[in-house]
Amino acid sequence: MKRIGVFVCHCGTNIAGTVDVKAVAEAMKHEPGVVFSTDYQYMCSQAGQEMIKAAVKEHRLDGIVVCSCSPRMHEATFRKTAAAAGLNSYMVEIANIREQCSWVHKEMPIGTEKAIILAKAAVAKVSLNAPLTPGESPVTKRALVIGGGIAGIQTALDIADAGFPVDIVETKPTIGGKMAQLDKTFPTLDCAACILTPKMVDVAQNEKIRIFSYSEVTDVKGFVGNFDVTIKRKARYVNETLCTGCGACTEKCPMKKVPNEFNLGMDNRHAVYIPFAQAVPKVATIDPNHCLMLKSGKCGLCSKVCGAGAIDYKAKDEFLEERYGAIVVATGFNPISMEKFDEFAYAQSKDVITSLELERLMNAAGPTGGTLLRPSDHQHPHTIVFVQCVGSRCEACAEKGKEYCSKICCMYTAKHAMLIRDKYPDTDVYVFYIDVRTPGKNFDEFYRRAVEEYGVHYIKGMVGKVTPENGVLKVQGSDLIDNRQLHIDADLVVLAAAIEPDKSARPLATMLTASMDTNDFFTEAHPKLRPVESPTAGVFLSGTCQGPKDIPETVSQAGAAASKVIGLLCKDKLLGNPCVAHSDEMMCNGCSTCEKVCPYGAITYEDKEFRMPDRTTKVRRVAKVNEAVCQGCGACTVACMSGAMDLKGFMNKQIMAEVDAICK
Amino acid sequence: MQEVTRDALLNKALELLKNGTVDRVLGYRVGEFSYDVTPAVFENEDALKKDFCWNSFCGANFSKYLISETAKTEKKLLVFLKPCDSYSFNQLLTEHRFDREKVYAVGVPCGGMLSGKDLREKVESVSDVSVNGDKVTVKTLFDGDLEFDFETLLSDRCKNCKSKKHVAYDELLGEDGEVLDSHRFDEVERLEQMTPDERFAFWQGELSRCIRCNACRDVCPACTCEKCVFDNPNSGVQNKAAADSFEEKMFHIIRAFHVAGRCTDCGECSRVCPQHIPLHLLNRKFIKDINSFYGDYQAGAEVGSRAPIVNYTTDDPEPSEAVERGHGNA
Amino acid sequence: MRKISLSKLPELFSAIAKTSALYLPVDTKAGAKFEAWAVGKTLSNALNTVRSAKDFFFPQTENLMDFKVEGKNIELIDTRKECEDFVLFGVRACDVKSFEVLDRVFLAEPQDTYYKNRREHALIISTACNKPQETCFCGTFGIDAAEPSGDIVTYRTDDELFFDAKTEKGKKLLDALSSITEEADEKAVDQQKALIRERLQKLPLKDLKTEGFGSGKTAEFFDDPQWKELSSACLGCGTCTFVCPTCQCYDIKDFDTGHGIKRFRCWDSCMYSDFTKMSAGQPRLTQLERFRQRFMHKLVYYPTNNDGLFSCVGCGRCLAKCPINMNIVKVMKALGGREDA
Amino acid sequence: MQVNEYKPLIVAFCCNWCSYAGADLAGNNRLNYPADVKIIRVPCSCRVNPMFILRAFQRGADGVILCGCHPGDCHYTSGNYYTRRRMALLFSMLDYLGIEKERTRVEWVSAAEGAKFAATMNDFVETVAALGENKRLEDLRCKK
Repeated sequence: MKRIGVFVCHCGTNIAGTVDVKAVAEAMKHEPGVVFSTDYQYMCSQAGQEMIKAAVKEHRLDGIVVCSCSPRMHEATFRKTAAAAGLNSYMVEIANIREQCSWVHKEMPIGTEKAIILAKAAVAKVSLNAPLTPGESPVTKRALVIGGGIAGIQTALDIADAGFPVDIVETKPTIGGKMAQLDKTFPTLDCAACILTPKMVDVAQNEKIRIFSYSEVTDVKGFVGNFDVTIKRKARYVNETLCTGCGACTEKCPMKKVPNEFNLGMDNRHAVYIPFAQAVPKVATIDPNHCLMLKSGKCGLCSKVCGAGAIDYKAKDEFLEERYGAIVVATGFNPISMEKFDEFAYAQSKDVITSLELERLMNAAGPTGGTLLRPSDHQHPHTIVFVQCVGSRCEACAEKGKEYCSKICCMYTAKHAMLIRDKYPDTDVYVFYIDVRTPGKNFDEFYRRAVEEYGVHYIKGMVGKVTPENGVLKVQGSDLIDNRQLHIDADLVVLAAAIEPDKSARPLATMLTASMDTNDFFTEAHPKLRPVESPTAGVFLSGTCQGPKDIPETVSQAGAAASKVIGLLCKDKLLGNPCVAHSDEMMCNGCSTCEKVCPYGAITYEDKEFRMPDRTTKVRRVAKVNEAVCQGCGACTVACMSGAMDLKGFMNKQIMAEVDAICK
Repeated sequence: MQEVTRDALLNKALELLKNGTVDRVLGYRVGEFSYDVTPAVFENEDALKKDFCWNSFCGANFSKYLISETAKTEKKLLVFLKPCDSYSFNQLLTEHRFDREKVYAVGVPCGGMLSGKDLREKVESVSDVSVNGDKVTVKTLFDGDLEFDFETLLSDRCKNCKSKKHVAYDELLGEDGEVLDSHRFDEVERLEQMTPDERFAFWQGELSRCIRCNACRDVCPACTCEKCVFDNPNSGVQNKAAADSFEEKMFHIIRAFHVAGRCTDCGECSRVCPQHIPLHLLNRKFIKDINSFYGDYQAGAEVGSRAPIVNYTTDDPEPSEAVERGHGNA
Repeated sequence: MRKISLSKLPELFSAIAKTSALYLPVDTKAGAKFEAWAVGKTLSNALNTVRSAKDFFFPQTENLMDFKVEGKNIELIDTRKECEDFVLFGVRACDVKSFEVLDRVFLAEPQDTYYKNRREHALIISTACNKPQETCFCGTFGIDAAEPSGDIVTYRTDDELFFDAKTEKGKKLLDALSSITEEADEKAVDQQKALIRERLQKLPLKDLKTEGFGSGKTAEFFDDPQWKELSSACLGCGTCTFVCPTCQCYDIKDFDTGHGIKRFRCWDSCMYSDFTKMSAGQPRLTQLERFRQRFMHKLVYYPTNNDGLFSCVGCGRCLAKCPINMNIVKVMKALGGREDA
Repeated sequence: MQVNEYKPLIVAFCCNWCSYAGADLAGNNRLNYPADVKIIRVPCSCRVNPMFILRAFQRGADGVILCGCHPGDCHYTSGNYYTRRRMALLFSMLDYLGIEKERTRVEWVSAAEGAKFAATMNDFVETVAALGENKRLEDLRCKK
């Protein structure tokens, strides 16, 4: 039997005004296990805490019930008090007789009766409390950033700046991501490359940062502080350390007609290529799908011209295994496919393009050298129609579009319209929109400038159909404000395609046991309070993998994620929440049901040999909870049929004892 | 009537023993009477030839033996599976309850099973039963021979057979059947149509007969816990007998809840209940609700499927709404 | 000897029920069951009830006493009440015999007062078995289904019910019923007995013998290798023990009601893994041992301690209800009951 | 006020992060609800085992309510989604057994919804009080 002390707080008159605290203390004296019961004006005060400490010593208490305000208020306080008195801090239970009793009930007899019942429930629970110790686990002081766009770059730089090594894994041959493909950025209209490429160089030169470009994460094991990650380094057929990035190979390569993905297929590259001039790492990559040597063994020109001897046709995929304390997901986005949007004739006409394609057409390093020319005939377009929300906010078209707002399109469309009107004042620019959303610093001003100073025609309404006809795009749309149908003969139609998470995100989420929403955006640990953490401890979110964002938002989230990572890596050891699930392996069936409901992937299974009652041995599959990963929700405890899974601090028995005490 | 004969099964078993595919055979052993067959493991040819049995009374499932026998030895076990057994077989695999590598499964078509228990309640002093096509001849000690249509003697669980199709086997004897469009929810619906008072009276009456013999639990392919919460003194709900009618309800509600999403609707619980409690109607209620709230789901249809009770979507019905729908009001 | 026309049975039951509570087998959708008689209830024609008649003397759960704990004081509350007289009608020879088996356990010193109380207030009216079932083997244990014991024995012909009082208690009741019954000669009863005996000879289990079993045979059977095969299919449920008229094991438990403790007993089954579990663990660790225990108890241990009386009465309930059809007959045959015939 | 007014006993399981905080907020704002409601704190509504609910009824509760974060707002991301499925099935089963469906409820109450908490409890107590004593899931041994 435990030796329990009960401490009833008056909280001035907050409690004592509606609850006869002396009666509560008196009533508790008769509860089984209670050896001491008293009341005091302010239990949380220094004097009150000293009183508890003294009582623990004097009455050799091994359990404490404090009848006071909400445990959300002072549970931590009294746990510290208990610890100071030499008790395990988890041998404390709080009966909430203020917020849930004295403050909500008016009459003294009623309040007192309820307070006694709540105190009895707390006594019943503490009788079954066991000392709990938070688990400790070491922290590997190295972070992994998955994705080398602006989000990943910023996160990596910030982490490295704090002195921790960081690895970036990027599937493409270069880091830079989508931002590297942009021409100018809103609302300041500075050149994307001018602000991005110095950062890329910083990354390349930072001794703490390793870049694994042209690589993928293929497996993740472990948990916060100690993730074991397998990274696949795809065969590049060019030795990264030897290659100087001189570009001689790319010039000599006879395979010249490979669609250039950096320019979204609007021009060509060679089979051996460097994606763009400022690529980091600046090394060539051989595209095995087009290289003659790799396909048929006949060519080898690039090897011959390479002064550094970096070409290696026999290269194989390599697998690296690395351990990290934290992982940041920065897998970014892609515009959705326009193939299914027949009404806009994207597949039929070269002159119907996406906004990202327009970025390349306007970029000095793009296929047209920065002159805006129609892809079909390389003529200047004189009438341009922008269509907003293509596939965004599209509840009715779930199979081809997205229900959510892609957030960035309103602003970049305004930017495009403005830039075109600025450079080619003879061009008519129409923008069809559902709403123009400009909530951001200087955003609305920017949009108004496009309308007011640059004379962009904004039309509220949707384009119904685009029909290519004799080199002209017949655009049919509705103007909802003037309530009329519009027919515009356009030279170029630009679609503001919805954005979606990169396809690599879903399998990655599975590997990380990080949860995703139905749109494949990563879910944050709390939508308001923990927006850059995933619910899986040690996994952080940076950039658009979590939801549509513009560059400043991405960068600030990247920094926030970095600071969370730094906070984690600063620790030598992680102290867990001791109220975690625990499986009694004698009763565990190994059925995997608990694993299915665990939001954190904290449960694994192992085959274990048991000595059976009849003295034989039997190998059984049993669940194991990783206490460093478990957050203590208890979902598994109810999923478990046999009752093998229980939650420390909220054990089945404890909760049932509370129920019993309340229902007496 | 069973389409595949005892000899066909026996020969298959002998062949697989002989060619080394298997080392032991899990099948049915003849009893004292034609209807009292017992599941048994046959270790060799002689034992098989002597006692192996396959007739229309081979209703019992092999789940518990699959778990215990495969855990005992590395030897490979042959098991004969009726279509309903194959669902339970998959469900056990989903829950990692036995090692598939140690089992060679032969699917056997099932023409529906008779129940000795039910038969003996229809006919007194049965001395022999023989099935010929769709007729059953029952010899009695004192009343001569009686003839019945096979259909009329079919056990309740088989009248509402959900599937004649095997969902698991290494080899199939005879022709496989189809998933059936059964009327298995009719009785549940009939209860749903009753007033709450009528339903309460119905279940109070049924469950009050429970003697807590645990046969339903112990035969159930889904109840495979190492230690059942109702046997575990630390669970807080352990009890050996229902000392109050509450405990009858507690046991059956919790048992049904624990097998929800895992119950393959084999009907074994009702088959073995010595007190004729229609326990399958509890499980079927969960199955029906799961189908109607979360989309059709058949436990055991495939290995590794995720039961709706350990899954969710963000727009699931609220409990209050679900209760209304559970009435068939939606 | 007295008799009554079957058409007058309701009158008979009504008359008995006037003197004391009357329980008799009635048909329910779950088979025949002893129920308190009330107007409109008719006697079942089934050979036997699903549950045995032992429930009347040894119910599945029974409160033994209450106690309250306050501070350091324990207050005991005796919840026993004197049982009212009752009549059990239609008990079969096997079940009547089972009372003898139970008596030797519960009425041996120290006597079980709960059991004794009910036993003393019961009057047993037995019925001979006109149509025994293929699962019947009471003859194996020396029970004559044509000649059951009881306070009153009844025989049923096509249209009449005959009464033969065997005890003083029985005579008294029969006397009290004399106004609605008539004097009968024994000829019809003798004919009925002959018919029953003839039928008993047709039973498939009539040759099952107990000679190999009984007192002092522990060593002979305990290590028999056949237990392994016999027990292998056993699911470890308690059906056989709970439908058995002679199984008499129970567990005593305390239930905390929140305002006191109820100490109750409930049936237990030697088939259960936690049966007689002690602080040191279970004495029988495997299902084989538990299975063996049940049959050794019926066929060897009990006779050893009770002058050779077997604690099986051959009612056949376990044959009918076992989920996997394993039962005492199969055990006896395997272990050699028949060979010793 | 009547002297012998029937007072139902209500057990409320509240998740630590939203509903328990919502109950605290109701207290902070001095929003009244009947003292018949007794709250048990659980980390998440998904910690509530159907056995706890039946246990409460056995021991004399007349109504049991589970409160958790709104769907989508669970501190543990998905706990309340499991609660929603489990309780939908359990409540439907209780109803199937003829047990009054009004005695059990799930309500989503956020930490900001002190008023909703109080209103929910007022309504639930009133509903259960109208039903009267729990007879269908009672354990006679536990009656005083």
